[in-house]
Amino acid sequence: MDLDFTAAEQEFRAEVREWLAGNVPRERLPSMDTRAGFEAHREWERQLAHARLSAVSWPREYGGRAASLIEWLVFEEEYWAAGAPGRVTQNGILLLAPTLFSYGSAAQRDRFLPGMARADHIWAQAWSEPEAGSDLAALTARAEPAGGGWRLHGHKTWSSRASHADWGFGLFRTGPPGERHRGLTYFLFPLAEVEVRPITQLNGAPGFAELRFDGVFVPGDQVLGEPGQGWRIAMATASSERGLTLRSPGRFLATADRLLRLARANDADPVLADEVARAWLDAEAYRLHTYATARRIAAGQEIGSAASMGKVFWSELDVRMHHLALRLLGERGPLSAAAPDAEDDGRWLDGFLFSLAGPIYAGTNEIQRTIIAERVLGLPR
Amino acid sequence: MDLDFTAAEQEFRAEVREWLAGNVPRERLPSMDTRAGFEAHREWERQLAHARLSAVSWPREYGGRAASLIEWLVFEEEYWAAGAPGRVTQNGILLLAPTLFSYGSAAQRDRFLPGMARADHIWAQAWSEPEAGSDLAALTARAEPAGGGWRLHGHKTWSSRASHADWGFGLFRTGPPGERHRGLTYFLFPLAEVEVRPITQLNGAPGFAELRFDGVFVPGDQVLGEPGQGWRIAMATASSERGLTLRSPGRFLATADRLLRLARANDADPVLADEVARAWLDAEAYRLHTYATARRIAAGQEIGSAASMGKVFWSELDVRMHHLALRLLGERGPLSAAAPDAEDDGRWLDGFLFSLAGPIYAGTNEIQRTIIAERVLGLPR
Amino acid sequence: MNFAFSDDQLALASTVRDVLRDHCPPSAVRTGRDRRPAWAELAGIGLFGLLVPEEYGGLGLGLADAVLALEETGRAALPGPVAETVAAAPALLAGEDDLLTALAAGRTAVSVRIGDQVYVPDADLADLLVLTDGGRPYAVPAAGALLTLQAGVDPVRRLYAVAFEPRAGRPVGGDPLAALRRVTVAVAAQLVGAARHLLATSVGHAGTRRQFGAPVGSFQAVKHQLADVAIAIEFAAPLVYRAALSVDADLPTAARDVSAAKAAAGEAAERAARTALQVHGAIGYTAELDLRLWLARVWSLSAAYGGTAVHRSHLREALLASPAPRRWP
Amino acid sequence: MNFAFSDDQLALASTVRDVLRDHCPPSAVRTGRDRRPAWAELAGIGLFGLLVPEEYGGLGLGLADAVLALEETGRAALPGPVAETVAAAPALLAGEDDLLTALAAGRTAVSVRIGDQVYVPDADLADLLVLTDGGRPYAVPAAGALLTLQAGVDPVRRLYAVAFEPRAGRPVGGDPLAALRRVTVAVAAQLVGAARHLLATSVGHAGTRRQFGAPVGSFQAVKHQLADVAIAIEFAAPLVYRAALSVDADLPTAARDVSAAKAAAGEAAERAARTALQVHGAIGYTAELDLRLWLARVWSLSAAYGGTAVHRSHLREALLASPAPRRWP
Repeated sequence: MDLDFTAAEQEFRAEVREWLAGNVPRERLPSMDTRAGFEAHREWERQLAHARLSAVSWPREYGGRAASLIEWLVFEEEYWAAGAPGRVTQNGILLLAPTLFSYGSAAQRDRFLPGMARADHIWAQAWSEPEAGSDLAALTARAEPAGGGWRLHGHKTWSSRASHADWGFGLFRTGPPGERHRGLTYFLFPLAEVEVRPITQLNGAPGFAELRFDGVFVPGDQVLGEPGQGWRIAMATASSERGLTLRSPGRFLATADRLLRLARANDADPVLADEVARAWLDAEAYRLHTYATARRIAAGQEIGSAASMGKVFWSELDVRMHHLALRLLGERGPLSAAAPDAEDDGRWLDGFLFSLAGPIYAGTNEIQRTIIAERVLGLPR
Repeated sequence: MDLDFTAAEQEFRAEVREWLAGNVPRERLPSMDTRAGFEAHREWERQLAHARLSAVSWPREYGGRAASLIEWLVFEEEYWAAGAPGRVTQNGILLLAPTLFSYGSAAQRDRFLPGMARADHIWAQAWSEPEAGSDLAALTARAEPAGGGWRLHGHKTWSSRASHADWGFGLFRTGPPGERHRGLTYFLFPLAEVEVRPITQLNGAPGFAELRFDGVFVPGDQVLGEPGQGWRIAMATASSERGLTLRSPGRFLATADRLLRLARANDADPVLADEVARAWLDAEAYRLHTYATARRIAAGQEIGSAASMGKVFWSELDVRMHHLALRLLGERGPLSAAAPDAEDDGRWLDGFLFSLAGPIYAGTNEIQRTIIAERVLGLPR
Repeated sequence: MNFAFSDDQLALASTVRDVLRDHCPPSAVRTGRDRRPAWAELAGIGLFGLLVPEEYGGLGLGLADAVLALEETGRAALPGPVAETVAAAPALLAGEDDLLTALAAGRTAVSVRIGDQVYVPDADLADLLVLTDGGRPYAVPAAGALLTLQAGVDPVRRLYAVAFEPRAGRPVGGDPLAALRRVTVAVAAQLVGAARHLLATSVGHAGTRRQFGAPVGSFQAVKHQLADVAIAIEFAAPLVYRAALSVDADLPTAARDVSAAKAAAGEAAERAARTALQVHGAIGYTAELDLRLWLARVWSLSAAYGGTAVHRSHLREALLASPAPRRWP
Repeated sequence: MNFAFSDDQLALASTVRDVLRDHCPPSAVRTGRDRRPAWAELAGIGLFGLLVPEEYGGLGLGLADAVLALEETGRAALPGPVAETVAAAPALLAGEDDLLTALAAGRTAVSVRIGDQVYVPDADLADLLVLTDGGRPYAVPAAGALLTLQAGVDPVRRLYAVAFEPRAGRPVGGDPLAALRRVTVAVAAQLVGAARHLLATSVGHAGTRRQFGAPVGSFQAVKHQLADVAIAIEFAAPLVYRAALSVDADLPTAARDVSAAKAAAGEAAERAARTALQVHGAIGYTAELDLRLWLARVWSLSAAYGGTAVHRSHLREALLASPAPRRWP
């Protein structure tokens, strides 16, 4: 057991740090929920891709550099510590790509991965439906066979990035209705022909969208895996979503460092300071835990349902850190980016609102706790 | 709305305070879980009864002074603030007596109440069974008809005070087995013929006992209410148990005051001091809430399931206060009465262990939260 | 000892609730703030004159008489500087006959900057601002002050930085400390009201929204979270009601009672907000539902007139400073 | 970067676990403390010489090599001053050839009083006491000290006040600070082990105990409480393992890492204890079950070598003192 980085890992860290120091935009980019901001983020991703830093863990042929999991974690630490922009490519690179690597055909990988790494194609996920939020097996949107392909019908919601993205991925029912997790198929589709209606959030930003499908045609080679196998494939994605790749510790370490600086600057009351110190250490615990998990994955072990523990831990830590920041800011806590007096361009408030979704998406924390109890601890259903 | 005590209430408080100042034993009595301690507590209760202070809310004819609910709360505040001994008569006076007033015959009241008030007869409750802890409807101990009365068979447990008490009360099945809450009957029985086995707790004290009934004869006039009505009657007791009378605020106010003094004496870290202040105020909130509830009862309103909120609140507050005390004491926290260095004769540790049972007995807090959700908020079963 | 509201106090709250149901539905909160919905009707029933002495046309009552009505304004998320006008203005304008007469008549919406506050809530909806400068209060007609919007999470309760020419202000003789205590209790009452609304809305949603073949409110984890919200509200409310009585009687415990009320109400409301969002899912803070308006109000009010941390710190100091802190009652 | 235990480290822990299963079952904890169950066998596999340099017959390993084995001693609630003998004694007795040789051979059970500690745990079971006096450590044969039992919640891990004649003690050259850090991490590891036992026992009970017609572990409220215990343990353990590495390497972050480990392990274990009792019901702390022995051990160990509050206060000061605290790794 050792916690020292290898020379190669340290070199990689130094390279990433140096590149970021020279390239991260000085000004915060406009929100990626606006068209202009979306394109500004796309430009930034192209710069990243040019340095082969947009998807470091991928094989070189698709634009990566075949980095190890540990190196990916190092990249994430440096990325967020540098204050670099949010990743507009995240749904594709972190959620879809692992599924493409596992279930996609060689032709699909060749067709979709390079454009994803270069941010030429930015992807949105389309899982939930109005009546199927946490309960994905209740999906009703359907796909009907049509000359050499399928036509999609129905209604998806909570699709992040969809307002401006190029492509989407999601499950549609190809079997009879009401069959729960059987008869679902995994589709990749361009968003151009889909009706997209942005959903405005509390901060005024359209972070999510509704998608309406009215017979959009999708050729057969845009089915991922076999028809009818969508549930199994999606669960693999959901498992990677809940696991290592959804929220790397780097993000929370960076938030914890900012929070500590805020507490110092505001001469925090000891009770708040105590909570800040605890949060900072919880971020450390999440980091250490992730290093151990990465090692187990590298050694070929399954992490399985244990990923649910990480999801509960980081999502609740994230809420706690942002809520603490608002409390430290007192009367200025609720100010948004548009306020002249807002701290740090309103990032604490934006981050707070974003953090509140953490215990909800990717399987609510109630569902995760039940998974932990039943599958990790073995309690009866 | 006003929070000022009437002249009569103030006079009553002054009388109680003065009497306690002159009579509360200076030395802590030996534990009521020992025979000698039990009898010492009985003697103390007799003194109380002599001053008509053992059951102030009862009618004068049974040894009380017909005090109002508010006056009873005032009595409790003064009693615990004076550091007076624990009430060995509690199961009778606070749990059984309200049921006797509601369901007992005049003959039963005349027979049992005066001896209860004078501590001539000290009562133990006998609800739980080894396989029916929280789930009382699963009781299996049974009573069989026998010339002019009944014979009791079976096994009860978690009977507090039973090791030394004189009488017991509890439910036995008189209908067919497996009928859940139907066919249960409420019995009053002398403990002399019951086999009592003390259960040793973590602190070495036998706070509870197991009771084994091997055909003990109980005459028909020791059935409370009608045969087969035991469940309904017991629920009325349980409701008063959960409600106002089980744990008056006076106890928690006194604990909170002791805790505050401990925090001052130990120059508490601000984080602990904050929790102490919060606990002190929670005790205040419980007190105010109880005054409002007492007013509603006096005005003839039902409090019903709202009593469950109080039970969750005080039981968790009690654990928190005692746990805080142990943390304030640091290395001395786990010391017991027998340790030369123990703070306050080990009362904090004893109180901590006792407090841990609070979220369990009288309906676990999980059950209470479900009751609140279903019966107060109206959520679906 | 009669810790229950009188029939008059209950009747006032009930009337306010009826008025708000008719004149301040969620649609009015969502889009009508600039019209100050229901203000005219509330003026009509005398809400703004409750704490103004009778000689100026007010009712000469205390905060304890108004506290349930203020709770209703929180339950409805009523727009405008209500707490400031009802609770702070009468204390700040004490002795200013003309201003009190206009206030009692319901002609003047007032917002304030007192204590350590930096921003003036809803300054754009006020007719008159009372601003302390060097500890002294000045009455400034809204037109005579320069307002800078400090946009925030709550699109309805807007905060403003306010600059004014001292010459444009009129020194007034009231008591900023008394005003601060009153408005803090008023805001605590609004937080309790908002929490009650959030709980009721969450219970309603949990009873109808189905997932995994059952209403989400039938799952124990959801039940217990909502039960905890109910408990938090149940034990915060009495602290708020007591604080109103303490402030009215100017008791030695008043400062502590006010802090206890604000901290407990703020925590109960924040818990109600977090749970409401968790029960509703992400739709809870989108424009699809009005829930977001109550969430935002809770976050805004819980930071106003001292957040929980500030009041907890006061309480800690007050309680640990004394070997045996006085209790009231 | 390889934050996983080596095969040797895992093998040692597994051996210790096997030994304890055979020689320290719950009945031995319950009634056999005075015999120091399993100590001879643990000496046989070299546990007490792990941290003793090879020149004295030890294995010359680090705390990181022993931490999982120490966790096992916590899981089994092994009686006797294990953490002190394994982790503190080698550092305190550095340079004392004869004492180290006896220690490595497993002939000497050692208990200690270092740092701010007032009591000596299991002093009656120790052969040798190392006591600091004015900051300097003295080795005192158990027979040469006056022990006063300070009875407490844990009937097995007994605390003693110890008086000794300085003349009867032999000054030793070790490092009390290094010893304190090591024993604190060792106790944190035992807390993690005890928490794992409590969780497993609670899960077992919840899976079989039936109420209301179903196993209590099928109720969501019970499931979620146990899931929270699992999460607390899962994220406390890595902090303990890191602290062992930090202390071995004497890193600048060592003091902070030790406090983080003890605080997190103590909180996880206290949560496991509370939940175990809630899941078992009142039977959980009676002599009917052995659960009480683990509950008591948790309460005893969590107060040892600095309770959570003390370590949290160190952490707060350490972290807020620096604009950008160093991280390791």
